[in-house]
Amino acid sequence: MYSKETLTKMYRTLYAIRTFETRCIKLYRQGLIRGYFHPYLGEEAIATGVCAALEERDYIVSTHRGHGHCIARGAEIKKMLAELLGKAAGYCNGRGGSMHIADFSTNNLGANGIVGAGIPLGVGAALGAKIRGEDRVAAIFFSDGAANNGVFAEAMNLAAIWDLAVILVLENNHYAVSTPIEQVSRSADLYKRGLGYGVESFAVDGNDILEVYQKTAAAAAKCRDGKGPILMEAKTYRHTGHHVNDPGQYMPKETLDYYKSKDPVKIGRNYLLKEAKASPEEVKRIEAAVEQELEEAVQFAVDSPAPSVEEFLLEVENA
Amino acid sequence: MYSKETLTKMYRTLYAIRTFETRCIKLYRQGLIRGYFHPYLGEEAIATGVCAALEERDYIVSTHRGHGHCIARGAEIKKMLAELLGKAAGYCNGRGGSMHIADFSTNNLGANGIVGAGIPLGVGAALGAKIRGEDRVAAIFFSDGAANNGVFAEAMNLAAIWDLAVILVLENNHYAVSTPIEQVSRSADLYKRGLGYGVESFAVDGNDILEVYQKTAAAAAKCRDGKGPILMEAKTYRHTGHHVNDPGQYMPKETLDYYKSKDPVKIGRNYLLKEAKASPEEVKRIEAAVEQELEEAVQFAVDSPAPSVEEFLLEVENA
Amino acid sequence: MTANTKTELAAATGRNIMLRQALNEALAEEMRLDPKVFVMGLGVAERGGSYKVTVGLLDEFGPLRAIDTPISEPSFTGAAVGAAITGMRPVVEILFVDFSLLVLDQLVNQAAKFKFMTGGAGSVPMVLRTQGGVGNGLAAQHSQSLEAIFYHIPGLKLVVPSTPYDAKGLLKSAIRSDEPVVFMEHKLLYMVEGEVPAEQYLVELGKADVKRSGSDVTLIAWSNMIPRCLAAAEKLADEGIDAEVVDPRTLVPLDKDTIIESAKKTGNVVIVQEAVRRGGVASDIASIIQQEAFDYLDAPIKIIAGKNTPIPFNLELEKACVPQESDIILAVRSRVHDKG
Amino acid sequence: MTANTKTELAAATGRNIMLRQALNEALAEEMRLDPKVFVMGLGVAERGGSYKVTVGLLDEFGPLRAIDTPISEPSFTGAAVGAAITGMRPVVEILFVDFSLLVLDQLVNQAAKFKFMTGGAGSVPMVLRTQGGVGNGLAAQHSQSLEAIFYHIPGLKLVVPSTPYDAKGLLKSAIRSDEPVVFMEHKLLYMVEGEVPAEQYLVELGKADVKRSGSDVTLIAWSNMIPRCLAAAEKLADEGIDAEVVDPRTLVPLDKDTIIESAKKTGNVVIVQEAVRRGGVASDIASIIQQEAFDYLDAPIKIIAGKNTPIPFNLELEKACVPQESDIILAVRSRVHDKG
Ligand SMILES: Cc1ncc(C[n+]2csc(CCOP(=O)(O)OP(=O)(O)O)c2C)c(N)n1
Ligand SMILES: Cc1ncc(C[n+]2csc(CCOP(=O)(O)OP(=O)(O)O)c2C)c(N)n1
Ligand SMILES: [Mg+2]
Ligand SMILES: [Mg+2]
Repeated sequence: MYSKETLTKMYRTLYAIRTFETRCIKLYRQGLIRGYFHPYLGEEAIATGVCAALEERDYIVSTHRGHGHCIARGAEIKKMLAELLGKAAGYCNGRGGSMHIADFSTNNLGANGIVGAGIPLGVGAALGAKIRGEDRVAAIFFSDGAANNGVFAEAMNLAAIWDLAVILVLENNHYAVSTPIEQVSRSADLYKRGLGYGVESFAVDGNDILEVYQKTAAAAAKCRDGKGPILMEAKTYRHTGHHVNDPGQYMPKETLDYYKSKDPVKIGRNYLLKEAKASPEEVKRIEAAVEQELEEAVQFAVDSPAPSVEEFLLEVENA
Repeated sequence: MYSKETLTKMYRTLYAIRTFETRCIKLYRQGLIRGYFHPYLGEEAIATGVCAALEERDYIVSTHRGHGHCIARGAEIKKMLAELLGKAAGYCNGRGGSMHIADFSTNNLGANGIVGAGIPLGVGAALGAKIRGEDRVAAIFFSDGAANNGVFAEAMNLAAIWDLAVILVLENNHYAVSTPIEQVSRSADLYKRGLGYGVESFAVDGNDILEVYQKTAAAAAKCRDGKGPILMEAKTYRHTGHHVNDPGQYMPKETLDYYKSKDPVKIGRNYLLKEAKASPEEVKRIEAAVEQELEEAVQFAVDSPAPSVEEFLLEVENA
Repeated sequence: MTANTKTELAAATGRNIMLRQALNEALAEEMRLDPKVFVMGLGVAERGGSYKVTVGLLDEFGPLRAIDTPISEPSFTGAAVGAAITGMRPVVEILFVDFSLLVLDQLVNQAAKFKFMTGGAGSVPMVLRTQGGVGNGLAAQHSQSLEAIFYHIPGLKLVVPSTPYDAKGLLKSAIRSDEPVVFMEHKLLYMVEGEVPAEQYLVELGKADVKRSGSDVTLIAWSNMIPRCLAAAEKLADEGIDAEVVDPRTLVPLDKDTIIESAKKTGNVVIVQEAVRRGGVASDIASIIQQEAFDYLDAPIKIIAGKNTPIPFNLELEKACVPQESDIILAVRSRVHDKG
Repeated sequence: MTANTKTELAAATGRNIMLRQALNEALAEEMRLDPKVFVMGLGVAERGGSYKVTVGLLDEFGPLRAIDTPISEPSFTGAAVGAAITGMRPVVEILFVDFSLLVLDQLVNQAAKFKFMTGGAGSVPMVLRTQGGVGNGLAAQHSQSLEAIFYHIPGLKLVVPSTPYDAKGLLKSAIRSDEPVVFMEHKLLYMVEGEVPAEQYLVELGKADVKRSGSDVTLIAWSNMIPRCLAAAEKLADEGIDAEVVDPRTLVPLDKDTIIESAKKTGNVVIVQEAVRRGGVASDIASIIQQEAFDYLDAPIKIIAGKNTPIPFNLELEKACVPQESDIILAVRSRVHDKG
């Protein structure tokens, strides 16, 4: 049984990610956001469930599809938006953009523009914690495509031989851009790759917030016991193409419909209504609050100043 | 049942590798061979058994511990020795040395100084054959240490998704230099890593020439049927340290003794004597012939001229 | 038939196509001519490539010669090397030159050295197509100019085309080369149009092209800095400064003769490079010129290059990091003043 | 306390140790001072390193701070980056610089850019120790000099010590640096002995050292080319040619002032580099000098460098590929003749 508070918090996050991405796509179409933008739409339950099961002191490592991880970890929406708009008030002073947001205040070690490159970074964070004798778990997010980068196997093995507190969260959304996982792996059950390395590995329904939460909580407990690493494959599907400008025509309609019928946000709302007996009005209030914070953040980002070119050049000279 | 001819041929190869390495170590001590030298002593049955089961048109990819693979594939001993001595008559005109011998006349695509780097090369050779519609298998030799290079997992997966005629021959001699496999893998049964990638994988006794031969023959047949790739882990042990100057004190005496009691050359000799009913005299004649060829090759290599520095510099200028 | 500017113009039939189409034609033509040629990379087959360079190759040549790969750059590049060693002519695409940092073992330790290490017995006729430079807000891991890395490696050829005509003719020559070639495209040039003759032609590797001849100053540049130099040269002409613009087109082999000749003629050299100044190719070209044309130089060779920083996301900051037309104009002006 | 040649001599207590021991002392001292410092790499713990640089660290600091790794260079380098981001100070060993080509994504795309990409919020205080250069018959994949690659990357510092004294003081400064540092050792220098004071000291990054002062010609070199230049300088002295030998000690940051000053003084510069000529650091230094000291140069800057080829196995061929003492002497002689 979950407390109403827990389910409320989770739903708030699910809804925050959903509305953030939806709103940002509008901003992108308006030309206010430039460069790369990989929406997390349809995968919200993974970041939300995983992060809800972690402690503040734990680390997460994100990906190029990283807004959801940021928000679930508690990032400030307005600093995220400011970054996406390339403003000085953004998480990276406008220097990183969507693919490079990191938030050390929430131990989010950052997104990455190189698919798979974050996996060893997270293993190193866990290694450092072990050396310092600190009880910290590192949850490393990555997707099916990254599982074909050799560092996945290498880094998982490092975590295994050093018994590191690492949760490898494989967000299997079944595509790397337009390439279906079936075309680049004999088995779409990527968790099986962990078994040969002696790593406890399993799959979960990535659209079910509570299943993700439970399995992550159990995995984190094992990691704190020195029984890590753990490979958790969360099955999911994108609601959009790979990036904002990808119509995603290669995604079969029936599959997309199936996953949309299992919309993680809807599922989360139902848990709140049924399990926690929240009233529709309560849910509306939560949603309204999220939307208001988002609009304020958009205003903040739009109004806030761009970084100074002069200061930048000065800094480069003195580097 | 094996024909006497087959068992004779195999024993000849086992003995040729054994005497080649032993003799070269002497030459190394005399300062006639310089640079790196990684003896294949104790692993002779793997190269011999695998290559005996392949067709001439098949490819092999070798390693830094590659003399055995060369010889088993039918390389000319005198060109190998000339190369080890850095002479112009060597396989690489004295430019490659022990770690870079390739022999295209036997479809041996070469040794490699970068551990693991040969694995994708072999996969590419098999890919090319498939594109050309040729029936060729690529047998890729590598050892336990290389299985921790990410290209092992990546390249095995490429071979799997493209159903390539590749036999991954993992020579598990239990060490990467002085690092025991148990220290860098939770399971010493490295073949298990193939299972998660949907690759048929198994282990064999790498010191038993006939087991290696049989399993390779079956694997090659499957590959020719389009049922590749196959991961074959051959368990073995070095009789020496990692290289000529490594006393290998870290190798436990009892383990070393155990494997020496399963000496692949002795086992091969027994097969020849018992299975093929060869007489001790016949065996002696085989050995004498091998030794004579080796001594002639040594003479050839010692007497043959060094490459011309002038010609080399001229070539570099015009490159 | 190999070509230079004059024959280019002669050959040109008024047919204007985009650089990415020129590359596509080069690939299709070579694949028709030689069954050993095949392409592989991320999304090159079904998607036709992220920049549409390989569109249609899957349909015409089938899945064995237009191969989509997993995100396993080191290994599919290594597989290309292995295929090349055994007689194929692979054209591998590495989506961004930033990702080529994943494949340098296979490219530098294997491909570039294989022929040498095997005493000339082996060869690696492969092309690694990749794409670099600053785009529009792609940030630090998708905007690098890394030609200097390949330039330093014996055994690699390096092509850096600036026009559709050059791109097509050079890619065809690269595919026919028996040594590994790194073919560096620029993300901002794919949709640039230029004249490309209908009939087949080659552009020889190692021949520079004087894109504009002039007498006062020599501008040396390549890839996306060429259009900027040409635009700057036109503006400078209005001020009475006559700039020559030399495009090496291939950095390895480098056409030193054409470069030195121009330097001796004008006595005044400005090298324009998008990559960061420190350790860039411009420095090497400058070191060659000062050695070969020392007594002809009226002033030190000037290098205009990218700033010494990763590329920022913000568009204004990004712009400030790489040479713009105005930077070139200012530099040449001050240079001509220094002289007089 | 930071040091230069004078204080070096002052500090030196007649204690001669090998360069590898000097490095070992630097590591042990910094590990004692700062629990965040740890070493990892192939065989660095139980074996004490293939070149014995990390001997004894496992015994003193235990398996959590002296870590043996699998042959997974990309990932243990990436793990070092991740540890550094979260507060540790890793010292990673990549056995040969040739293998560093496996880790450039983690080093260049991650470590070098992380601070910048995060708007200064993050930092990566790590040292990547590696080892390069020609040895004795180690052939093409174990003999490269690749400093030019790191030199070109904004965000990386680059150290190339030539003496035990410098090696120790520079490694300690590198470990204390808050930015990633590539520390390039030379395989032929590990057993070279030199004076190293017993008390602790630092050598600041970015300060060149004039290893020999002279008036006729400036020799600029680093790493294993320094002993050769010094030996050549002694022979040249007998002929009445007084050579100055400048050792930048760190290529990033580069002490341009000391280099330019010496160039202006002698008007005659020879740069000696083991790496291949094309695209090497020597070219960049030459391009800087011709820019900053144009009017002081009596002759073009001469570069003596490695031949444009992979390194062959045969010892005579190998020798012919990299600058020898005699090559330096000949070059300087002809240069001084050119002048007079
Ligand atoms: C090493 C590397 N190769 C290629 C790319 C280009 N790229 C960006 S995102 C992407 C797809 C990644 O697929 P996956 O890992 O499944 O993540 P998803 O987009 O599904 O979240 C690719 C190929 C890259 N950024 N890095
Ligand atoms: C990528 C890489 N890392 C490190 C080395 C140094 N090295 C040479 S041989 C060797 C051990 C290889 O172990 P394994 O793969 O088990 O082969 P074996 O020596 O047992 O035949 C190492 C670490 C190398 N050559 N390449
Ligand atoms: Mg995916
Ligand atoms: Mg081994």
